[in-house]
Amino acid sequence: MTHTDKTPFILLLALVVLLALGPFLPNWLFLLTMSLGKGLVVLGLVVLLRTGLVSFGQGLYYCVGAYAVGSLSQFASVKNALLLLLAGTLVSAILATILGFLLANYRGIFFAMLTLALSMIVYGLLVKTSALGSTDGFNVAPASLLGKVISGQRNQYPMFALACIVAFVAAVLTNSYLWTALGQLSSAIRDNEIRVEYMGASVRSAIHTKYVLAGALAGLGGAVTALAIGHIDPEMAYWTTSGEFVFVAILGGTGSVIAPFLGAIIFEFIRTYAYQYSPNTWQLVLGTAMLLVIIFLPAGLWSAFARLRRRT
Amino acid sequence: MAVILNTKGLRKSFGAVTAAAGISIAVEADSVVGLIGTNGAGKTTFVNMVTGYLKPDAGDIFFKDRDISELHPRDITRLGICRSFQIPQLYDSLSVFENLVIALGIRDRNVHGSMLSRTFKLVPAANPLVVAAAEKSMQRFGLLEYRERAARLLPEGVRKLLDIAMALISEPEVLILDEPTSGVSADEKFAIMDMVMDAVRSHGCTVMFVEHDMDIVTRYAPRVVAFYEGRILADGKAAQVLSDEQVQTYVIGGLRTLGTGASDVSHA
Amino acid sequence: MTEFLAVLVDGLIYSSWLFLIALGLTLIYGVMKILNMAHGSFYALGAYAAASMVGYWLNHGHAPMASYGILIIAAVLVGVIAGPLVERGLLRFMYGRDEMVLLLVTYALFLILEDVIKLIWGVDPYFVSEPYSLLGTIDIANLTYPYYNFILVGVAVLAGGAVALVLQYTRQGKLLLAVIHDREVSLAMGINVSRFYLVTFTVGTALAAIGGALTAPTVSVVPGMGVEVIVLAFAVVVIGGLGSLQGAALGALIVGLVRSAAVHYLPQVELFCIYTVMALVLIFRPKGLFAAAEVRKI
Amino acid sequence: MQRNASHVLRAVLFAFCLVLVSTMVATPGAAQQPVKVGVVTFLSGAAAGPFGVPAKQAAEVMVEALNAGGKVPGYHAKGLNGAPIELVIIDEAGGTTKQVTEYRNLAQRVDLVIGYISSGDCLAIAPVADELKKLTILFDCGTPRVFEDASYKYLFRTGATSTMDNVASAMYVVENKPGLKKIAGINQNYAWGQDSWNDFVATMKVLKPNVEIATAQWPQLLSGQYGAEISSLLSSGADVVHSSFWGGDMEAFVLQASPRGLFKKSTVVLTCGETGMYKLGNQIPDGTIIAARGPFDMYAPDSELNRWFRKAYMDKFGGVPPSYPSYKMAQALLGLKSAWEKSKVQSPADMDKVIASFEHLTFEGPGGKVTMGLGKGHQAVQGMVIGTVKHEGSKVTYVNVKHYPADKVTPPEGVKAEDWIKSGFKK
Repeated sequence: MTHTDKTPFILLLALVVLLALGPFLPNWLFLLTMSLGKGLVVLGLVVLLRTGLVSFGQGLYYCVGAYAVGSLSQFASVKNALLLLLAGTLVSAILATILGFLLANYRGIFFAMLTLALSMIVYGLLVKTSALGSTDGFNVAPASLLGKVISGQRNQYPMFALACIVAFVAAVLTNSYLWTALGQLSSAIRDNEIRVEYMGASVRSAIHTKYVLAGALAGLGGAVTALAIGHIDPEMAYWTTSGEFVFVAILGGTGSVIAPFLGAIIFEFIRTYAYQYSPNTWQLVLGTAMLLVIIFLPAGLWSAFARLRRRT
Repeated sequence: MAVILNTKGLRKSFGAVTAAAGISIAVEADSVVGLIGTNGAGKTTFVNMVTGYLKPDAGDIFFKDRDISELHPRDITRLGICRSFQIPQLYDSLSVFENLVIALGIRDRNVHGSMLSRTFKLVPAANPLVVAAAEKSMQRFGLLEYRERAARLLPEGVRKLLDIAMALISEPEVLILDEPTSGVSADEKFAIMDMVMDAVRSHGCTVMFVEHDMDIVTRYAPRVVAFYEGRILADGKAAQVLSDEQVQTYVIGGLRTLGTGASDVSHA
Repeated sequence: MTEFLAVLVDGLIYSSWLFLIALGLTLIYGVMKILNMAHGSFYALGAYAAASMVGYWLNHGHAPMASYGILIIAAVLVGVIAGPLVERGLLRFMYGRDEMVLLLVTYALFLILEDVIKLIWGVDPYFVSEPYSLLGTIDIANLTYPYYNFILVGVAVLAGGAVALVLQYTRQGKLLLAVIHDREVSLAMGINVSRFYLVTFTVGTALAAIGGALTAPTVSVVPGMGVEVIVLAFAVVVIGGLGSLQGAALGALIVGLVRSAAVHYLPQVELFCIYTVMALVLIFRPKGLFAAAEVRKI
Repeated sequence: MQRNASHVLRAVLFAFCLVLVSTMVATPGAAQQPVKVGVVTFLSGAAAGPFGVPAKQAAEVMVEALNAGGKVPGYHAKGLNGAPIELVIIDEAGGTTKQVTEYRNLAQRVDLVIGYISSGDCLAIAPVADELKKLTILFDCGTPRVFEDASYKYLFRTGATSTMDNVASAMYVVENKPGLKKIAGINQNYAWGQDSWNDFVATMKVLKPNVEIATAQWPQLLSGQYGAEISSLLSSGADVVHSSFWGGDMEAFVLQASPRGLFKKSTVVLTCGETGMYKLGNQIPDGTIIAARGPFDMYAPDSELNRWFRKAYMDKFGGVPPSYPSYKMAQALLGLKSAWEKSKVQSPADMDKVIASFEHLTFEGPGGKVTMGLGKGHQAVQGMVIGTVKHEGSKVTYVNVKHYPADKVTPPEGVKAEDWIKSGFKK
């Protein structure tokens, strides 16, 4: 594992390609933007998965990030896209820091279930808040950047470009984090917590940090989604949403920070086609696709790409 | 010589079983001490208490006159007491090199303050210093040929070595080895101990090791402490302790049934 | 006072309903370490099978009383058909994979079954309310309850008791406990683990189906009826401690009583109460009420 | 070439007849390009059975008849100005995030969209419709917020809001049980249930200021088990129990509550009761107050159009009568047809003309007259009808049926429903 990590260059390449191709596939821009938003959440999940932790409650931060954006533009009429994204990320990070003190003690299925319970409680709170439209949620006004309205426009490109750049930055930072000693602790903790403690590192604080990172990324993903969709509702915190993120994480694989975005994009495309061409049995199609991946690509779609790269 | 590690009346019981009934040992700096005793005599419990894995029910542990009996393993490690394990505790899915790099990454944090502040400047696997240190350690313990092999795929002897190598990474002042040669073939065991001792000598370090193998004990431990049912049966020069009558009957007798070359001891 | 009695009765009825569903889930987890997302789909399958079979029976003017038997038969059929099909046909290729992967396999299965059910029965509701009112009603705390509700309680107690007895007193049961305790050792001891997996999964599936079949007369059997019960059952099982029988019972009882108390005294909080209970229990007992014992690592 | 000529000939003849029978003129040539209509409705999940599929089936019946031409009373012209209608149907399940995505994909493939049962979806789709400049007709969702919070150019709703359901139910209850003192409610714990209950209570407070609320139950959506709730309703001693339950939840509630005598103890109002009536049949006790979210199904006028619609629907789907979602879908399609032909457009290209003539349009549906009277002419208003169940032998009939004219149960332009109710229905 000597540090010959090409990931940042691949990411940069991907960014350039996406930005360049964007104008030529206007019909797919929205779908791609959504995938990137989802990919950000899943990226955080991957950090946890590498540590051997599965959160069934990332929807909580996804939703909180989105609601932070929505409320700010609704009640404080903040319109600056970057500001909104930042806010969404921060609010989620803060919440994750608080809950992290509790969750850092949990492992395995109990970690999963406690995260699920917490997100469902938030879901309940939002359903009860008719001021925020209960389950109907409310619309997010178009946001602007450099004095130019970028979301809620017929032309999706600006929003798409923003999502690309945000995703790129997040991916690169996360990647370099994963290479640091603290990042490397992930697999160590997954393999053997006792040894980690006996080497003189605190498993608890390491997990806490990772949880906050995952929360922040989920918040960012939620914020991007809120801007792109222009509407938010409590469904974002419902357990099925979180389940979908885990699904995409496994689909993509945890081998690289690129995997989550790959997984998200492919997932969105499968689902859209299933929706359009077998409206009565799209769940069947989705489930089957999922099984095939789990059976034939145990390490996720990424493993297939990794293999190709090794060949070439 | 100065006492570096000093335990006073350590007691620990699990339900009805008393694993430590008042253990008091004073260890001088740079000495080598062998702990012997049959299974269940309380050796590992003692080690676990000294390293903070178990909290003693009563008694104190002093490291350089500082009471460490309430500390976590990580704090004790940072103070300079490291250990290896009876069953090697490794990062099984990672390669030998990765195991060591992670160990070094943590050491750097312990040596140089905040992990984040430092590690964002430094990606261990990319840092020549770290790589050099890892390679030095691999070379010293003959692990180079296994550099890229996942720990779970290593032969038991090599796992032992890696386990010890990781314990030594942070150059502790006190090194505690829990049965370093158990599960290792007879022809490997001396080699292992020699490597460990060389490594230790390269920087001054106190060594305490739990052993069933009397050959190892007699060859490497000038001082021996014999455990029996949570008590210290005898403590002193190896020759005396091993020839002690009670030790012969309760400890070595018990061990002979294990057939760990106790026969040699008779004409030791 | 009468209201308090009502809380107890309603809570008890709801608890037994929960327990019937959670029992199979916790059994499957205990033995196979699979948290079965498709459990809700088997519940729905049971409901649909029961609804259409009983419907057929009554439409042909047969004795209504027999419909209770048919409910159970329908459920058992679902169990012995769907259970082995899924376990042999899919799950057994997955053993040894990570718990989370298995969770996702069953999630995929859940998605597939949702549509399979729709393809078989369509989206229109099915009713078989006859068995519900057939036995008449009884007044408790000056409230009217159909006797059927207490049949549900009876079946729940019976099912739980049966499983407990089998585990405690039969040889097979003891072997199963060994498998639950340590799969590797059991394998080494030459226990035919894969057979136990098959049996366990079939029984678990049948239990879910029975839960659905007995619910069918009280509801309108519609698509998606399985979704809501999954997470409920999860909550119950986690509160009790995964894989623990008495845990599931206690968990069901707690959730049932808390919910019915909420409905009677504080309807506004009904939505949260289950998850709050789950969170609180996990905060104070991180591995649930009946946690499996930890083994010493070093 | 030969073919083409014959086409023209036929079209001219056809047009000539049309001139005689109606003012709608289908001019030749362009009239053959099919108009693609996207239909979004629940095909899976709990809402598919009661709403989604009946709506979809209605769309199929209507389009078949309209394309054939000369079948639908009052709408004799083929398709839309002679252009056949082609349906593209997708599932509404999966939440707003997914729906906005699917709406955008759909918009690329169709000329206009009719759909949406969930209020959340309607609110989310609304701004996107204007963004994409795609004519979008909401046919069923109930929340008044759509046109109260904002106004749109490309968005229309041919169904009335849920306000009138609960306002009218409250009026009906007060007229028929003047002595009532206590009311109770059981509503699903989500926006629809909350809004319905709030409107009902607000109206009650205006009509009977001293009415007491015995209990308000909030079971989770699709929970299916209402034992404790029913106990609490029984012991509350309420004269009237209000519920906006729909689909499986409503049916389960009836099945569980009636053996326990809730329907004997109190009068139960089911504002969405109609969808379950046909299947529930005798399960539904006498004296239950049933609404159909408008003048639909059993409350529909005995018009030629309605008779035709019921017959066509039942013939196609094995004798199952159309329920209110079917009526509302038919209404949406007929609204579209009226607007389209009023604007005399030849191709979907000049959609703006259609929109212009859709605004403030008045047209006939199987449920009677519909006026696009609110939301600057984009929101339909319609009268409300409520009745009480009475069994005649094995047959379910509805007695004491009351009609409420639109202006009595809907707020005036620019006034939010809840403010209007609180103001005591000021005009």
